[in-house]
Amino acid sequence: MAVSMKNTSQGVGSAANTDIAPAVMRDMFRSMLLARALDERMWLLNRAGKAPFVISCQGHEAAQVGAAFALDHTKDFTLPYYRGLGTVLVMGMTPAEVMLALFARAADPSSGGRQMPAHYSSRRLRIVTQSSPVGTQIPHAAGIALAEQIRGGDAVAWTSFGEGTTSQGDFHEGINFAAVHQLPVIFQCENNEYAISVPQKMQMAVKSVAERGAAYGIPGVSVDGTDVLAMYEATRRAVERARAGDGPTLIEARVVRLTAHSSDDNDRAYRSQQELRAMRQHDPIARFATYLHEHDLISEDEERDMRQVIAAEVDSATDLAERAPLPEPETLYDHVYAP
Amino acid sequence: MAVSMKNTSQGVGSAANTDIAPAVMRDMFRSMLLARALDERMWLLNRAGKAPFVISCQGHEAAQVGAAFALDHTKDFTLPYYRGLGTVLVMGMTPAEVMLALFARAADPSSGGRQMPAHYSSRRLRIVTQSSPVGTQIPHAAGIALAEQIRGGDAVAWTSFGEGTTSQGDFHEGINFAAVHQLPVIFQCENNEYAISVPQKMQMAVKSVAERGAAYGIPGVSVDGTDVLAMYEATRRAVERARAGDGPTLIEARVVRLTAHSSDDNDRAYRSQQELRAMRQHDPIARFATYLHEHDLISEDEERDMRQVIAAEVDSATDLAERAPLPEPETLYDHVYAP
Amino acid sequence: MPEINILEAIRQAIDEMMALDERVFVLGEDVGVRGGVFRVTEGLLDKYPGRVIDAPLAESGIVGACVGAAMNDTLPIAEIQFADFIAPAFNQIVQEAARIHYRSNGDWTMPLVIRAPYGGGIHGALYHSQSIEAFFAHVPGLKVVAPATPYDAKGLLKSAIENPNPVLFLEHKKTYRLIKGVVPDDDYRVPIGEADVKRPGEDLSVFAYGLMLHYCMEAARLLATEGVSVEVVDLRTLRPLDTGAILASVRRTSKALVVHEDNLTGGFGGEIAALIGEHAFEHLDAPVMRLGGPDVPAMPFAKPLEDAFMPSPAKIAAAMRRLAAY
Amino acid sequence: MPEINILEAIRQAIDEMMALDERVFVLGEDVGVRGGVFRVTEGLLDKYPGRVIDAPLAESGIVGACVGAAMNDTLPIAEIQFADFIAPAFNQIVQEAARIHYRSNGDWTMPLVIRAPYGGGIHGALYHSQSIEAFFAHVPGLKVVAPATPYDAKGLLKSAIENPNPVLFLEHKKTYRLIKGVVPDDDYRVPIGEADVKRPGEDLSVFAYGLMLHYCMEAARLLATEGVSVEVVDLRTLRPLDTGAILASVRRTSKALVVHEDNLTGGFGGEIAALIGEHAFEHLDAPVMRLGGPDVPAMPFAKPLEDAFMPSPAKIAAAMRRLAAY
Ligand SMILES: Cc1ncc(C[n+]2csc(CCOP(=O)(O)OP(=O)(O)O)c2C)c(N)n1
Ligand SMILES: Cc1ncc(C[n+]2csc(CCOP(=O)(O)OP(=O)(O)O)c2C)c(N)n1
Ligand SMILES: [Mg+2]
Ligand SMILES: [Mg+2]
Repeated sequence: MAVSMKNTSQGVGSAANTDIAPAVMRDMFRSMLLARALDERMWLLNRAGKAPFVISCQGHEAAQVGAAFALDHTKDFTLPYYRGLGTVLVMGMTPAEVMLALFARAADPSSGGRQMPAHYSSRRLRIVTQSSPVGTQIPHAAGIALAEQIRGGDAVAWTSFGEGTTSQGDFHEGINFAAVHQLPVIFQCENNEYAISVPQKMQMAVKSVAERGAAYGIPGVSVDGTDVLAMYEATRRAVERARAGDGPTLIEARVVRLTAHSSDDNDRAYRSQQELRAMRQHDPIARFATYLHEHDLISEDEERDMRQVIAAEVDSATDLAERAPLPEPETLYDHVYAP
Repeated sequence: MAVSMKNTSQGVGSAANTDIAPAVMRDMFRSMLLARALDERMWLLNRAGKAPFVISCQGHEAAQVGAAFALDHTKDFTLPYYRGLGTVLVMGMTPAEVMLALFARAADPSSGGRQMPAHYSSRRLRIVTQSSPVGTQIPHAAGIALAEQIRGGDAVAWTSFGEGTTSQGDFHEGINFAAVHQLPVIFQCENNEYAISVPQKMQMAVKSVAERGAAYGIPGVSVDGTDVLAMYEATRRAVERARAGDGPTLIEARVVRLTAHSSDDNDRAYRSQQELRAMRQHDPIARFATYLHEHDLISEDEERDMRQVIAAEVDSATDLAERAPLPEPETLYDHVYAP
Repeated sequence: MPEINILEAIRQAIDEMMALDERVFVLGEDVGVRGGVFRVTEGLLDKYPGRVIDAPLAESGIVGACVGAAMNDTLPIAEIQFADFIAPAFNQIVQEAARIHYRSNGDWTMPLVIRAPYGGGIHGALYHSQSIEAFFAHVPGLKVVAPATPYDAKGLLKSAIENPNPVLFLEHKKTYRLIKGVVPDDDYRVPIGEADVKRPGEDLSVFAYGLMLHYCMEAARLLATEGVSVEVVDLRTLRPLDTGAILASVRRTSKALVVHEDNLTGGFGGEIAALIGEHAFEHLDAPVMRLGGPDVPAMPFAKPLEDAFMPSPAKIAAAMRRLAAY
Repeated sequence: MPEINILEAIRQAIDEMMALDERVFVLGEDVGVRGGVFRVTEGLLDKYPGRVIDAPLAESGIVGACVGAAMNDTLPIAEIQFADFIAPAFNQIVQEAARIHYRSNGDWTMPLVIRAPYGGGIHGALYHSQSIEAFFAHVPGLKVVAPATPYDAKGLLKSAIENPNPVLFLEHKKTYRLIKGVVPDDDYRVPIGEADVKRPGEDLSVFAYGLMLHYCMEAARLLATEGVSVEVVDLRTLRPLDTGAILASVRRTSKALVVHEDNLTGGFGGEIAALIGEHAFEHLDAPVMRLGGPDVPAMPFAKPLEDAFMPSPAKIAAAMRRLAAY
């Protein structure tokens, strides 16, 4: 059932035949720019010794933003993995909240400074708390959808993970469960072809993660994940299926990891200069900018203004978070059990 | 990549176009009869209060015997699950050894009476010790094959499990590993459509376990597992592939579970009379007997003699095992660690 | 009030809670039409269609799905068919369920119950006899309950279902039909975290739970005929442990014996003995003794080996005598 | 002989054993080209092509494959990238590796090493800081080793690789580069199962392993300046535990403190304290004390919280003073 969407040559333009309103496209673009700007700032702070750990969404923005725009922000659940900065921004997390987590501040809404950065959570926004062991969120997404089915609601559970994570048993068990019960879940695999240093061919003997959908009797869709509109369209269809009671969809978003795995990694040890250069040609932001300009959906001035506003937002988020207090030592003992 | 073999109508005859020698066919038949006779005796002993636990191979004999005949008994490894009586008999375990395990005797080669019956093991015969948590043997099979690859040998690792067990993470992780490294493994799923009481449709949303091969980039073959010759042929091809370095094969053997799950189960609680009656039409032994007679490969006299010899064998195995001593209490402390 | 056994008590607790709160549901292998391999959920599928769900054979998936469901306003009860098969779900229990409230700084809650039939003496061999409490009673964020009587089982299970934290509910298989008791008709609860003195005594304190509680009671009755007065404390909850009750008992009797069926070394008895040794040191007239299963991987199938493994009333009585004579 | 750190000691042990025996191989995430996320296996892929294998991201599969390989005449070393991620492999370790020799009545052996970098104080947050020894030191059939010095790390790892039993080899991440020491050039071994008195003393005995051993040494040096003589015993192996050495030390000093970084309740310190309390009762002049990580799910990321969690030389010294003054 694997359906490969037409991958437009050189990663420009968009494969989607869409009727998305120009204002919405600009919003998408804005979210992508914001994610990138925040991400880049985090690296700067890391290099300046102010943030001990960064893990990036760079290269995944289109996949995340396109998908999140297809969700209902008033009721759907997201279970994004650590690269999901683009996801959580669209779902309503603010730059300041992201920065509070980076600096492990007491007011960090995700964990109060307990977890590493990029372990997003907000009950209010139905962004579900994530751990570090990869793949555990996949059965959680199925369970959220099962509860939804039991309770008679029509919210969808959307979860993301890397292609390396598809090797975990929990990937298999979670998707199989959702498939058996035709649950409203969207499984988004953001395939950047590496799990830290391990390339896809050492991870699986298939070319596309979408081929795995057939093993569960659900649609497996492979999408150019650097094409935000194609991601939006694919996710919209999956959401429709889910809400109609037709069950889960596995979406493979083919993306690029524009950075090292994390601030603790040095990817030049295992990726050649040539490969890195080729990969940079697939920057989803440059691609969407080109598309918007070519279709006269945004002007140079508008883009410049947008970037300026975002830069200011990132500045003030950083300031606010840097000034915010760290957790008090005694709070170590809080919340072991709910009362 | 799922290849469904032609299922001959009514489960008679054979789908295999084979050049197996008549003597070999009679040997296969003999192994199937022996497995059945032992199995039936175990139930009698259970009903008589002499054996606290029985779990059966009845209905799986053709799948097991056909497959095991395609293996090299001097070097291949088998990791059969608890229904694998037919497998281990072909690989060289004796009826007496099987009965020693049933009675938990000290001389039980599988475990010295430590494990439940049907947890077969013999290092000498390369029948690998099994546990009860299902599916753990699947990565073991991959690891045995990995070691074989590292050591430069050409033995094959063959493992079996039920269709329910394909829901476990270890199924996924084990097959994926074998596929990535193109390891010489044969994964035999004996699909009897139930996991205790849970029917296949509550276990997976696909019609055939063979469809799962595609998720790993390996061949998935669905075979009528009540057709011993078809099973032999399918396994022979998988063995050839494996020894040639072309990697693993997933074989789904469609079988029937002619008994309750185990002596602790009562399947009339969840299978209708009608279903049970229909299933009994697919007895692999009756089917092969018909085939042999129709093709004049065995005479009525030969079959009767065969059955008599087997009955005597089962009698003497039972006698020997019943008379054998139980383990001494102090041996509880033996073999916690290897010296 | 008629006597019921532990299995019936557990079924009643689930049934009544499902009737009380629509958010309660059961997920596990064979829990539906089959009513569970021990028949604990028998009849519930008919009464609560759609809320008693047969799961695929995948424990990590079962617990993982329940973790998710617990975050979407339901109250899941996961059944692990045999406690031995909880091992594949270890990650979901320890790293996920137990840490979700803490890691979200109190934002999310995890009202999850995991039922697991454990323990031996039922001819279950290595993989259908294990005790698993030590692995989980070590985990902050989890609660671990192990009742010994129908009254406690019913009352504790109801508390567990209502509790906003993940509770591992351990049911000793051998007690299922063996142990009977009177259970009131009203909708009572037994609070999690409170031990119960099942038999008051003067000369020494014994701490146990599950089947061993009953073996300790039997041994205590025997010792009484020999003039030794044994206090038997049913721990009932292993995490959070009722240290107050444990220390109070030892401070009175000055001698302590901890009994469990699980392997001795690294078993939960070590924690109890260490606590007593540290906090009742001045009151001790004898070393704190432990009686546990031997340090072999698990309980074998053959009867002589199973018997050699299981702590028995006779072995417990012998330990009591040694302690009393110290 | 130059000083090397623990990381180098471990790399040398693997390297020398791979050179010595062709059956040794390494399987784990990123162990190949990347040389492991801590660079422990750096350079080994080039030296031993085909025997340093990048695994798919699946810990149960990694351990499971190694369990299989160990039954086909190879000597696998599985690397778990962080000890926290061993949880998905719990079933394969506890139910399989640890029980294969026993359940086959001694027929099969399980010469398997599982290396796992554990422990905190490195800003690793909840899931890159955990101590996991209590879960595994409880399991008969497993051996659990936790060295604290380069010499011990190298000698113990070589013993582990040669051992016919499954060995969980715990490497404290914070000691990797922090702790240096002299390691001889010859092909020596340190036997599994023997504790080592790292500092003899008179007034009290302290038992520790891994990073805490060094913190205890530091605290002991401080206490010496205050006139208290502390004996520091490096347990080195947690299973099988060197009870002889533990009891001998306590019988001399009459006071015992057990220190670990893992959560206190249900931690392995309870076992040690219980053993001492039972078998050295008459020699004790004070309660056996324990100092462990607090009973919260794991070590948070924020520095003030991480510091509040970690046992430190100062906290240990305070406990030593309390015990000395008892
Ligand atoms: C269970 C588990 N094992 C190992 C790790 C260490 N680890 C963190 S990220 C990662 C690679 C993940 O790769 P992939 O799923 O492809 O996601 P990507 O980072 O490429 O987006 C690994 C091995 C982990 N977090 N969890
Ligand atoms: C991990 C685990 N969970 C649960 C069980 C209990 N159990 C034993 S057999 C079985 C059903 C297995 O079904 P299937 O794999 O289809 O094999 P079959 O018995 O039908 O041949 C179950 C649930 C187990 N043995 N292991
Ligand atoms: Mg990746
Ligand atoms: Mg089946």
